[in-house]
Amino acid sequence: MTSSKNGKNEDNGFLYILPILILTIFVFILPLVYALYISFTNMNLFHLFNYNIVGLKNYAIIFECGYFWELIKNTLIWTLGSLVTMMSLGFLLALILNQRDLKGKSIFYAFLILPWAFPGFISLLIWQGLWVDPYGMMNKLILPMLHLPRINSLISTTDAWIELILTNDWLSFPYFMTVFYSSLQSIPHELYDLAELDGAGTLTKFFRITLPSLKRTIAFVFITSFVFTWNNFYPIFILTGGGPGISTETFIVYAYEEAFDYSNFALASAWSVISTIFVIILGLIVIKYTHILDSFS
Amino acid sequence: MAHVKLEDIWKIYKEKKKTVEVLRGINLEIEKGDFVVILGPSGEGKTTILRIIAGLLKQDKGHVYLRGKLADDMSPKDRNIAMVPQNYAVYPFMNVFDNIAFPLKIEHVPKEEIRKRVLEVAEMLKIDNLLDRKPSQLSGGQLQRVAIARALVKNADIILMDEPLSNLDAQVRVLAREELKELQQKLGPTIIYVTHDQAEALSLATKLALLHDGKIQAYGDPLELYGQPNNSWVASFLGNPAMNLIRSEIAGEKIEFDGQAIPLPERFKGIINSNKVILGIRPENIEISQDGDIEGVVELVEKLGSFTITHVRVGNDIIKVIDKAFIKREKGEKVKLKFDYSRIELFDAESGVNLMIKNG
Amino acid sequence: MAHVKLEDIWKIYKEKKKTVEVLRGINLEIEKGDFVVILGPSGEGKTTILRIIAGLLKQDKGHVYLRGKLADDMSPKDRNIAMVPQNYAVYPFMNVFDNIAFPLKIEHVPKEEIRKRVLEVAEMLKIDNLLDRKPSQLSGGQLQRVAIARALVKNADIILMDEPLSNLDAQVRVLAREELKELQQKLGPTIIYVTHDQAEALSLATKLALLHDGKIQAYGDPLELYGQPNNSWVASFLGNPAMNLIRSEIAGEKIEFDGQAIPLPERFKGIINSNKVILGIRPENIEISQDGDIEGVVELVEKLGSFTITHVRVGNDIIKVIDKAFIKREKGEKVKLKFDYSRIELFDAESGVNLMIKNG
Amino acid sequence: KPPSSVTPTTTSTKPSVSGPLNITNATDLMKLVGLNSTPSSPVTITVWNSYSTSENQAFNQTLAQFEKEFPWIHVDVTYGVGVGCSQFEEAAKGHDAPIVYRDTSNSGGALFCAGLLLNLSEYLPPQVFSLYLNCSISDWSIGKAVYGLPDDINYIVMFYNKQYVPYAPNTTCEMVKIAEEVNTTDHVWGIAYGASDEYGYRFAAWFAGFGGQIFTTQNGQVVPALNSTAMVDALNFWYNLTYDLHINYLAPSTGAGGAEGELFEAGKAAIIFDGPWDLNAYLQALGSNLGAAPLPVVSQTGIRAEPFLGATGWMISNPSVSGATPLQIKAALIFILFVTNCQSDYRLWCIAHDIPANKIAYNEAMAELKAGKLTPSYLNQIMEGILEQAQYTQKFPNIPQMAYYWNSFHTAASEFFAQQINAQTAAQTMESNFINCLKKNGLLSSSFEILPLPPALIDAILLLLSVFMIPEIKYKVKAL
Amino acid sequence: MKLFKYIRLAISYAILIFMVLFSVFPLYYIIMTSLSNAPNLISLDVSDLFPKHIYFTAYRELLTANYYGGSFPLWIRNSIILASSTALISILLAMLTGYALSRLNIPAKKTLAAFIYIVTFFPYTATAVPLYLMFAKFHMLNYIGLIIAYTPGTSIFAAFLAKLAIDSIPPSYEEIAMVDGLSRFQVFLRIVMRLALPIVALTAILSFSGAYLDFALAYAFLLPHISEWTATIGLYYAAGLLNYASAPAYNLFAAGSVIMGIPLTALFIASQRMMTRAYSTLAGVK
Ligand SMILES: Nc1ncnc2c1ncn2[C@@H]1O[C@H](COP(=O)(O)OP(=O)(O)OP(=O)(O)O)[C@@H](O)[C@H]1O
Ligand SMILES: Nc1ncnc2c1ncn2[C@@H]1O[C@H](COP(=O)(O)OP(=O)(O)OP(=O)(O)O)[C@@H](O)[C@H]1O
Ligand SMILES: [Mg+2]
Ligand SMILES: [Mg+2]
Repeated sequence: MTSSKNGKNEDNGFLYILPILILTIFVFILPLVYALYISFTNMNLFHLFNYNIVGLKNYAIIFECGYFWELIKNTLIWTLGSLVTMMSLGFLLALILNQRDLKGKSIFYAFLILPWAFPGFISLLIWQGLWVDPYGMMNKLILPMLHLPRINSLISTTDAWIELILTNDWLSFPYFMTVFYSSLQSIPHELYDLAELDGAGTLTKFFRITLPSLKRTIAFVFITSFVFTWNNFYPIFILTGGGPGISTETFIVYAYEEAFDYSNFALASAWSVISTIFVIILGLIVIKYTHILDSFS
Repeated sequence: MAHVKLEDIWKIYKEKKKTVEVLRGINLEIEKGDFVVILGPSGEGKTTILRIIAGLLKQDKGHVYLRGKLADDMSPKDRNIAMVPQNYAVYPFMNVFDNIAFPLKIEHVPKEEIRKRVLEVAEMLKIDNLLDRKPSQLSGGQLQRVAIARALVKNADIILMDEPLSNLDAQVRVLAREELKELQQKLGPTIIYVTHDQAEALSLATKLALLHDGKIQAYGDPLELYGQPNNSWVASFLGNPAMNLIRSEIAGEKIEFDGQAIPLPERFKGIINSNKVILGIRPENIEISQDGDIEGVVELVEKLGSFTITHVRVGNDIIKVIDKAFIKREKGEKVKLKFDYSRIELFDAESGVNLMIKNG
Repeated sequence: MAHVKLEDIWKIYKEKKKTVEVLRGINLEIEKGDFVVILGPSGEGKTTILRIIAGLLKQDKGHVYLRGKLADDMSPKDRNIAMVPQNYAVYPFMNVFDNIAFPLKIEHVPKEEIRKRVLEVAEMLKIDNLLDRKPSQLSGGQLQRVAIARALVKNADIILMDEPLSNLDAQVRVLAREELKELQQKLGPTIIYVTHDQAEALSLATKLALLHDGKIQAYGDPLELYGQPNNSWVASFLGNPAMNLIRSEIAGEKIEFDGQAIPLPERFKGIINSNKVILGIRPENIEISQDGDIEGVVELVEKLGSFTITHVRVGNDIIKVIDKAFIKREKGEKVKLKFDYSRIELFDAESGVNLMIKNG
Repeated sequence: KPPSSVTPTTTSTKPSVSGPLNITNATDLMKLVGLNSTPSSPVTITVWNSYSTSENQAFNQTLAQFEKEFPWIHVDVTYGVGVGCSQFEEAAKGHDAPIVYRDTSNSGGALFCAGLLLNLSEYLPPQVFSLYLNCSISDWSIGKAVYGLPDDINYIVMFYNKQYVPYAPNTTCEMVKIAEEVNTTDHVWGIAYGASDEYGYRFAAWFAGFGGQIFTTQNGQVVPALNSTAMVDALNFWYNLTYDLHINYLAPSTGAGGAEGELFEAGKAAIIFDGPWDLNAYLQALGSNLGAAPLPVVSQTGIRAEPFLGATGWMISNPSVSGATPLQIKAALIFILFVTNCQSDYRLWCIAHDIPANKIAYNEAMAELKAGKLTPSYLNQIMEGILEQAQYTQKFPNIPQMAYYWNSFHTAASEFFAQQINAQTAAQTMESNFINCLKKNGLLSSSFEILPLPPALIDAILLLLSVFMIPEIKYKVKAL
Repeated sequence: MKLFKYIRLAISYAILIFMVLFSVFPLYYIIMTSLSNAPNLISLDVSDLFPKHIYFTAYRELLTANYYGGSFPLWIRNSIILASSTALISILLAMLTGYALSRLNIPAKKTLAAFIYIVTFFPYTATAVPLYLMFAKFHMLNYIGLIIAYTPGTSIFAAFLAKLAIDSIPPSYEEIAMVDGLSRFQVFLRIVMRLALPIVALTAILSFSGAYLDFALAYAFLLPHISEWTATIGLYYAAGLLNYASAPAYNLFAAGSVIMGIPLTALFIASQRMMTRAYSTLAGVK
């Protein structure tokens, strides 16, 4: 990386990052501090203006309410289940597209990014319809055609997760495919040539060259997408509403309900704060072990 | 039995609309222990040849024989060949040790054995103190050694090298060249080495192959090729400065050009049947001297330290002369040139073939 | 009045924990119309100097004067300097015409005028047929011309060039060098040219500056520096193969080394006061000849086409000799070396200073 | 589209006004709010309107008329406000609430309890409230306070497809019998009811039919009463229809836009329970095959299944959140009286089939039905069925506690219908969820004490956060 | 060897075709819904996948109806203006920040980078209400406010990619332009942005579609003035999804999203080549 060394300039770059800093403070930090503050109060619909500090009460409520751990488990299933499947799917497609002797790449690619390029709010509604058992096309046509059992998210938690994660995969795989495709293209093919000469088979090449080369990419998209998925609640909201019971409910869906169904802003803030602490801890672990930010030193 | 043999290799790249015939019938026989340098301008297909030998690319026509056996259908890993690619391709995510150990790991050599062999090679190449480093912490010269170490560690008896020194500093390059040569003499593998740098080619090669127009234009002892190029392209390509090539006519016992005439050397007599020829003479075989018989005017003086190249205009031609380092000449000075007639070559004006070789 | 003047320029890079003093007091006076080449090994700070002259980097100490005026506080765009960066930096997203026209567009030169000037420069550099192409469609040599054209079109009287030929093929490089020289002679700008390639430095420079250890080690006529290096570093750096440097002792009228002795040339008499010296002699000033007085054994023969370098072991030293191209020698052969005594240099063993220059 | 013949033109069909108050002209209205003359300077009132697109056709006619009669009041209308009050709350918190707002009575109840709305009974004489159907005005009252003026009433009814259902079942036994027959002979679902996707709005009718009540009062405190045999029976009733008899399709979504409605529209389900707001969709799909009737009597108990009677209506924000001047409040009062008067309400009925909450408009509508004036003629019978249901409704509990009912119910019910818990457990869970929610929100005395938060702890939390974010501090902390 | 190749390609094409069907099927469904007049998402038969009648009523209604001062074409226009401005500003911010991180001296760079990065981890549920209140206080419940609220998230994400991309651009491109007479900022605008085009394209797409499709924030900010609505709000309203007192008109909703999808899809396809290069600096050789 000599370029960054030689290119470094004495100019004070502070001016250049000032805009983003100001906006970050305005759009993230201040609301956050405010949210943190609210979480120590009893602000809700009935104390919209005359609320008081209630200390850690909201946090106590959260830990005593009994479904804290259930929600953590659900959030992890949702986040990791979605991420692992959509990253693998994206990766697989990227690998397929990256084959040198494959024809018609750009046409396939153009079709495959469509789910990403289409307004997601209607796609979700359509998916809701597709999953209806036994009338939606998924259960009427596709699954029987593939000799797979039908899926009904109303009566089975497992089915509900499958439905949620598959739908989320549909929405997101194009992004991962794009990311991995563009990273794969930048691996010098000499690396493969040489390994092949040394006797590496397809699998060896994949595990010894492709994966290590993409380590940084994987880490970067993993962590950003981890946070995004953790905080993403529209699919759950629209498809299962968190049911059956609260078996597909996540932190954020719950926080959202607290805020917008019950107007308990204080509790909602506390949920969000706790949720965020979790993401940050997990995020920091990933950052630490993948050295993703090292290139910024 | 040739150790590596290429038989009429053709390779055509198809790109969108146009097809490029990169190799158009390559024939090459390489003996065991040879250090063969394939020299050719950029983009002529040198890398392509190496990749075909390694089996990474399939030729469109022709055959590759390795160690006497037809290798066309062997996969790269069965060919037992090592390679140093054009940009080293040192795996950026492994440290030096792992990079060198990589071929052994793939072959599932036992851990201890791997350690031993890697250390041995690393010591030989004086990189044993770098084994823990990541490639990004290495200089170009060190990277190149790692790449060579990785090729050597396999103990393959055929090693392909694709311009391994081209990224190095001039100074370092000269040193590296010498080391490489010693290494080959010590270990004795067959090396096929690709470059577009003449100095490298001449100093390294036991056999030199010149690649141009998809064909091997010449193949043989480097100094013989240098001294007696088999065609005018070879003459113009080999040597720095290159051989002076002057369109001439044979008029009886004389060679005429630019209004000058020199006697036709004895050895050409009787074998010349065309009268339009190209006269070739190397700059180091011309002297600027009072008793020269060709008159010219100094056009440009290039001082290069250990010698000076003087460009002398004779008629419409510029003739380059290698001069002593310390001679001062001015532009416009009138000089006389003295050719070393014994070192003159004549080429056919049409086909460019060396008339001596063609006919003699 | 110097056209470009550097006065005690220091530059220190701070990186994490360590600081690197790259330039440690550079002084340089360049006259109008000079073609100054700054020659130095890689990483010695050549690019840094150019960037300081251009104003892209601020020196930590010292002053830059341009055209007689202090320029320390001028921004790059006010210095009216043109530059050819190390990697050309031809904008990949513009075609050749737009690339060349770019500096003029920035100055809001009228459209017509731009066209005229670009065409003029392009014709001069023989790239007028490439004006529509994108840089990705150009060869290295063509790219370099575009970069030079872009520098010339501004009509700046100071042009900085950072290893502009280093990416080119050997053949092309030699041609480009000649063209560049002609161009400078024709247009007459002051050129400051940075390279680590000696041949380039010697053939181009009207003044040569040698950079090492953050200082200008020598500055002057290239051939004078070559012939009579002012210290042993310069001697060891300049020339390819470099000057042979042999630790010797002065014993009365003799210079002794490796059990051999040669007479101390007349001109050194009286000015030598230490008795440990370093004897320097260039390979081209040694002959292998029966009437030589130094005995050695051939260690290695490097055949380079137009000449051959023979490495001869004498005692513990290896002495390189430039030999005729066609002489065949075997490793292990016993030879005798004949030095050209008039071309011997002696350096102080401690300081490395040329004793002749120091004392004479 | 509603039949064109009933689309009124503002001049022709003007229902005659009778009653204790006469507020048909502008001066009367102004007097009513204490204005004796037209104010000298014009005022602007901001209005958030949550009407659907078809209701807005009626509203805009009303608005045009209003602006003509009160040229000094400029109405700044925000269309497309969603019902459910979160939007309003945010705006209120930012002191940027609209002066006039339209929402459901239960949203309004919560807002009123939160002190964000005006108590209209302090501004208007009591006779005004008798202009509206009693049931609708009681939806808009808490104790003596009235916090909004209703413009329609709503509840769910039974829709059926005459192609499969020969007569409207009057009891659940009949309903089951019909459904079974439909199932076996026509091979379509007897009933489509998305019980597990329910938040308890529809289910409340069945709960009541089994004798249940959502709240009871204990020691003067309102407490949930979901954990009852009525709930167990009601749940099991639907479970039985779904899983044992297989005559109910457990739909994943409700209403005309959900699976329920779509199956019904497609002729794949014979009976559904839905509100008149979806009438147009069903009319369009089934035409004369559509039938509507009140929910049946629960055979086990002999009690009718009684849906919530809800009312949407207009309310006025407390000036503290809207910043309204007294004059603006007066203008706002005039505005909400005007848009809920008989003419405006009747217009909503004509154009969007909203059931009027205004007595006169309601009576007019009834008279029209009786006379069979609607075209196409089968619409008369449908509307009659719908209006008949009004007799069998329960009051919508508009107390703040109600807000916590929905999710508590839904969570347990969806688990129950997923066959993950039995009815008893479901009833218990509902109730305990409900109680927990109430406690968390301070609507029930709770065990959660106010935990003191010493300033040092706040510091510690902030430090902890910063330690995670700023490595430098981490080192400093380590050094300490 | 050959056989293996054919098997590999066959499997590849099979997977690709399957995935294309998987991708396209729901979209086909949407388009079909938009062309029906009795919207039905669920109870279709397989034969209905190929409709016998096609109705343009939904499109006609959307494109011609006037909603009390708003209309769908107007809202689309608003959306495009809003989303383009957001994209422009996001690009500028992302590149500025990436440039500064890569090229310029910033004290505590790594800490700062990590900090602004981690800040974006906070969920919308935590910031929505405070954000609304703050913007209400500053009277910025308008396009400017929306743009300000939209930009930082994408920009910070993209700044990281931009940083890596700029690292891999030789600085001499900038230097030569400075010598030729541009100021550093001009160089940034004219040279750096152009050289980092793949990242610019990616940022543009992410921020454009983010702003273009957002409902929650836009609804909170723009609700009062129907003529200022974005297409998403308008569509929810026109299709009756905001109000339970009407059955949703899915055909309108589908038609609207098809219309909205056209510019978006065009943008994606147009920058396809750029996007497939945007992440390359993350991979492989450091
Ligand atoms: N996959 C390919 N498709 C099309 N053309 C190709 C391909 N690979 C190489 N070529 C073309 O074939 C020619 C020979 O390429 P090759 O890499 O073998 O040249 P080279 O002699 O190694 O050049 P260099 O000295 O620059 O490394 C070049 O003109 C190149 O553009
Ligand atoms: N921004 C920087 N920060 C720290 N060190 C630097 C920086 N720029 C250059 N250096 C170091 O300063 C030294 C001189 O760099 P410079 O680029 O001037 O060398 P050079 O002589 O041009 O080398 P080359 O021949 O490789 O181009 C090098 O060791 C380099 O690593
Ligand atoms: Mg090559
Ligand atoms: Mg440099």
